[in-house]
Amino acid sequence: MDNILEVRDLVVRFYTYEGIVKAIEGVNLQLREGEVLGIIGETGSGKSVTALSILSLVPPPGRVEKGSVLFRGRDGKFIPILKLGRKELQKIRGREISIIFQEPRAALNPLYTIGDQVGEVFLVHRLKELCKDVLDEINTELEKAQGFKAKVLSFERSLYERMLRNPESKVIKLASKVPIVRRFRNRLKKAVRKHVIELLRLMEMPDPERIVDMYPHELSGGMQQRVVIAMALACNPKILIADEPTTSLDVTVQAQILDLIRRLKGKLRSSILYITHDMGVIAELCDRVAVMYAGYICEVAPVREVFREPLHPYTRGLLDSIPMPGKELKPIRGTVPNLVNPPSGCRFHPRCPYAMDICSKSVPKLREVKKDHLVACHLYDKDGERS
Amino acid sequence: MLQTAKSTTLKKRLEPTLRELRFILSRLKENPLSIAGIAIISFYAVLAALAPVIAPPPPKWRDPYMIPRYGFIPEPKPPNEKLIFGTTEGQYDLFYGCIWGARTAFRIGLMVVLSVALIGLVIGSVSGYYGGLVDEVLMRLTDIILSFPGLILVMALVVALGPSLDTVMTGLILVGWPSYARLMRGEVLRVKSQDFVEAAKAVGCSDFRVIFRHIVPNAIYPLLVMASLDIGTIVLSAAALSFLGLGAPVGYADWGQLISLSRNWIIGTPGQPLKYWHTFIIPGLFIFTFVLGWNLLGDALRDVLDPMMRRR
Amino acid sequence: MAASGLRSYIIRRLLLLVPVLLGATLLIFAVSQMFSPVERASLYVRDPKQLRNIDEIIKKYHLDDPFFIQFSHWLAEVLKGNLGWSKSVNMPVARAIVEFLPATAELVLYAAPLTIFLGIKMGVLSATHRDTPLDHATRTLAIIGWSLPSFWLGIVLLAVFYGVFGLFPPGRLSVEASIYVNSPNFIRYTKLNTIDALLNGQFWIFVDALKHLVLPVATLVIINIALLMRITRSSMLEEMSKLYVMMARAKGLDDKVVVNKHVQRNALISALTVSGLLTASLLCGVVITETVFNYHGIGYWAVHAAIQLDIPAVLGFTLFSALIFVAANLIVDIMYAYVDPRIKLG
Amino acid sequence: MNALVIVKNLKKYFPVKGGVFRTTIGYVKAVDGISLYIRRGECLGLVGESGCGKTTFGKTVIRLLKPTEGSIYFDVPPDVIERIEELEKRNPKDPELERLRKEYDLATYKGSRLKRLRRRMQIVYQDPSTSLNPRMLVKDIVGEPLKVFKLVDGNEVTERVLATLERVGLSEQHLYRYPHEFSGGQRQRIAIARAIILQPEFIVLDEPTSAVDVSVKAQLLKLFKSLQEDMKLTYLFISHELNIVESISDRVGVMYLGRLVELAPTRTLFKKQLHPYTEALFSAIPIPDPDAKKKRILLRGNVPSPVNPPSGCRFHPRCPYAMDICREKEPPLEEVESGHTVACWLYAKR
Repeated sequence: MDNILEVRDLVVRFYTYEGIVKAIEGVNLQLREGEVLGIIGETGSGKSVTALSILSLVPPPGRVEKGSVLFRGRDGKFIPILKLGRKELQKIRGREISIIFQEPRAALNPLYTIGDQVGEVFLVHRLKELCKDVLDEINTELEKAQGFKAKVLSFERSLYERMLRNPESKVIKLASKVPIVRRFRNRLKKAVRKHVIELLRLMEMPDPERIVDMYPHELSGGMQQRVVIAMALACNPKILIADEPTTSLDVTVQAQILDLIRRLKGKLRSSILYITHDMGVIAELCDRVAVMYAGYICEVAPVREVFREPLHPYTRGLLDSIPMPGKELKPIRGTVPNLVNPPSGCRFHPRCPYAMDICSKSVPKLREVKKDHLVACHLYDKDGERS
Repeated sequence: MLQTAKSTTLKKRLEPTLRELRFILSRLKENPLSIAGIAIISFYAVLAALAPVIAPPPPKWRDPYMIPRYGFIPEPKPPNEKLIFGTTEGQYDLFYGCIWGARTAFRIGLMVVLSVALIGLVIGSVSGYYGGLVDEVLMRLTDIILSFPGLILVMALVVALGPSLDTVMTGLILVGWPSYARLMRGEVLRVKSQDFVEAAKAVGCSDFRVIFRHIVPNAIYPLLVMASLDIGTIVLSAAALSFLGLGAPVGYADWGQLISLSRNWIIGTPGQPLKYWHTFIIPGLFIFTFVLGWNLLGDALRDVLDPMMRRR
Repeated sequence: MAASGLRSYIIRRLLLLVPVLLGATLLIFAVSQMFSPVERASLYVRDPKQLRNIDEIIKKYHLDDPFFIQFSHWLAEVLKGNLGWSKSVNMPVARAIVEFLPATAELVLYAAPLTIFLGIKMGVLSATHRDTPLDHATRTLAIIGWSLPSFWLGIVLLAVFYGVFGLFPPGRLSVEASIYVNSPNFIRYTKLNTIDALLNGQFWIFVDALKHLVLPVATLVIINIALLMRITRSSMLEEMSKLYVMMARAKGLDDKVVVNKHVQRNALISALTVSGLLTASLLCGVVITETVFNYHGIGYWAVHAAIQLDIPAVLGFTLFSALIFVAANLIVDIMYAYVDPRIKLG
Repeated sequence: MNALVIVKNLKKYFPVKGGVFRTTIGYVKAVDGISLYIRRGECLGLVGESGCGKTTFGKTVIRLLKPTEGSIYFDVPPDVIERIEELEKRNPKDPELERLRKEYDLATYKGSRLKRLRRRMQIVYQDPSTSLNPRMLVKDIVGEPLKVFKLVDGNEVTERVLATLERVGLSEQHLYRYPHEFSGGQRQRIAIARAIILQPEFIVLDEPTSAVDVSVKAQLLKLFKSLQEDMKLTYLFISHELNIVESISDRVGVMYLGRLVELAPTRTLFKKQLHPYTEALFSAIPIPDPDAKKKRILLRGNVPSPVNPPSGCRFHPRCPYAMDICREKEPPLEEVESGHTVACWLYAKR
């Protein structure tokens, strides 16, 4: 399988009053076509920051210091996302790569209706298709129309043709502001609305015709998250990044959303980068797993291997921390380090039961120790390779 | 032995507080505007403290706040070697007035702000914590006072009480406390809903302890920021009333009053349009920089205290 | 459900006005109680001739009776539109308000939109260019504008632009213009000089009136702009840090659209809620500015009344300004309820 | 049966204000008639989704909230309980019953009696970043209960605080620090220290592991277990994390919309859920094992509003097995197997 996304040597730091938070230190990650890659990690592991970096959305005071994010476009060429200009980036965001967040309520603008907010995606990325649809509609109407009505229709047609040629056109912008003339947009609005309703229906929302006109606060958390997913999937993106989309939801609602994501994945054939701290969700949904700790990736492997043969001591500790009947609970000692002054060498060494001298001195590299199974730990260093 | 044990405990106890203060200071130091603010305020503090040395009142002068005058003709005299700021209308010594005016400004600003902040703190806390009828009555009272544009109500009060500096201060206090009470009430409500307040009740704390040990320390920062930003505004209001002739009596060392004296001399003589510039430019600069100093400090304080609250 | 929620919100808001207005009048009346019955008598008369029989007035309006009986009589008079006699201008207070209001209205007509427009614009610019020189410059200017004593600013502007350059004179109109305006050839439709001048086709009067307006309007704008700018900036910054903004960018929206559509609408709602404050601060500013520029509006009248201890005028003006302020806040609240869909549930 | 806590028909309603005059237009029935008992030394788990009233129940039991109705008996001799039950059956207005309730029923307590109660029952909250006063030092936070009850003097406070901190895995160096200087897990330990310093008998643990990281959850869980053994504590463990509840509780109750729908010993319940809601809830939890393929029951719709709960069985609009009677009558909570009680018409004797 081919990689559709590659993250290379990513370094992200946050310049806060407390000091420089070294959130991500050299992350390498490959997302393959059609797979679900899970990223698991605790607070401060850098999993969310990784997600945001992929879309070049790291908020200030954060800065991407180093590294690149390569996305394989429709023509098969890799596009360096972090080097793109504003306009090119906008063409990727929401169309090729989408993201959904943990708090659906906060991710929706309280002042616009669901229809407005979902429709925006169509207007930004699929304006041309919409224009064509509207033009077809106008042309059929024109055949029957006469007199004044025909004039209005042909005027509208000229506007839509212009919009099709150049969506940024000044004439269109002006016409959208002039009263009465502005009404030509109603057709576009109607077309968008139709698409939004269709999309909401795909999200298995009850009564989409009513929901389009509702405001976010009128919906429950689960419904809000469906709206956010709808926005993300509106353009059938190649990659969906899901940043803990069910964490703020109740378990029964979480089950509904997970089920929805699983089924949509089959339908839309997107690759999914699924970020969570819940081992259960990973087990249910993912093909491969990357385990992150304090800004590093410590292990990447197919999901079964992570659960059956975890190699990194942290992964093992994580699995042993899950209470299971008939199994002794073995928590990891200590706490997650402060990323302003992270431990030297392997950042896990102060909590690691197998820590050696070298662990506090040098950062272990992520290497393939078995087929398709990568780990960053000095326990698996081959002799002579220590640096 | 016991003594040293106690002192080390005290040291340990104060350590985190000091660390916090150092953090605030270091943040303030990063911001050039706040340094400017602190410098201006310190400058005026020195000026006010040393007023009797810098501008000694004439011997046997009864009230040092009354500006000595050199004659009675109305036309102001320009700055000269003896009177470095010159005189204003009625030959009042402008330099003396400006120096002693710093004392007046500090007195008005600090007295009024401390009073309104204290009243607002108590009323806001009680109102927010107990809620119910007490809250309803107190908040309607603030509604009533806040339904007037502040300065205009103060003006009416001053007219009713008889114009003087004291009534100006009384008026500013009577009109000023409701905004503090409102702010404090809102903060108390916010803090009250947090678990640690309930946890305090769960371990058996009394209402008094809950309010003053748990709620107020967590609710007071916005009040402090508002107070520091308000000192300048209050000095401006008092100066405006003095300017309108409703504050300090003529001849009193008050900056607003000094500007009021210059009103007939704004336009100079033909050919010399700015002949009497010193009468309004000098006291005006005093007010302006004084207020600017407090506003800079207040602004910086808000920026510093804000991320600190977010940090938790 | 939503509509009925909005209606009950507005009804509730209107009902809340009753105790507030009652309290405000009570407060004003309590202030008046600091004067002797003889002084207070002028609160009730419509004509100074009545003051010759002061005892009669004291008796008629129960000025020696207990507080609340007096209050009810006074309130009845106020509701009838009788606010007493203003000795400083020799006319009833109510008429004085009507006489002086147009001048002030004209001042506010120019100052308010300018303040709002520039304040919001500067706030938005400052927020979108956070921590750039532009931001620092706007913020510094705002702090300076906010620290300037309005009366002093007025004086300095007057000394420079009128004294040195002879450009913008104080007052409301020049002598010639004033004569023409008061002549029968000139129909005073609105009593706002600039508008009436245009309606009468007298362009020179328009220019004349405008010249007189420049400095007071500039003073009001400079003093008040800081408030709005700061509020707009901070609410913009707060909104910009919210998740829905990141979501909008993640959807592929242009940063400009994100700011103009998503952020600004939310931020302006918070700015809207404080525009009530702006009304208050304009009203206070008018008092000082009109005095400095010798501009005969309602604030000028109030200050001169205050100096002459013209009690009915001061109290009448205070009550009037409270009414304006309360009404402004009411309008703001209702607009807020219309703009923000969330409030309808409350 | 040696019950430490007995709750009878407990109700807690919160008024909903609305309309023009902000009058009460309804009630959120957060807890709507719950009866259960907690044995001395056991851990009773309470699970349910957000808004089901489990936290309100916990807070009402230790009287941080005043119940709208019902009784709470804490450490009452069995003969007194018997007497009360007898009187209740015979004549609910008996003066003796009233006297006994005043004496023993926590629901009637006020003022100083309530304060004395605080020494014996404590609570640990979900989010330690809000349950610790950010302006107090750790020593003062943990030592506050001692000061409030004036149990020991100055120096001894420090000693007791230190001993307690060490018991929960912190040390002397943490005494003079502010909460924000700690990680989530450490903060929760501070909160636990505050709860146990008065050596209470009963602790409500209100989702104490929900806000911390996976690796820390396990640490806390171990701590809770060892504290329970050492101090002979009785727990009410409220959580929505089933695997956590499973590992610590002796018995587990399931709540839905203010009602208890099922209660059984942990083993029994995790092997076999009787109530359709419990079944769906348990099936919704993702299992951390990629090979564990299981049947998932997806519920329709959302939890209804507790202001207007559905008639009859509150679960019926979402229940896959709903019958006519479910819409009409509320099912009673009945014991269907030994120790396994359930409120569902599928099992009730009609």
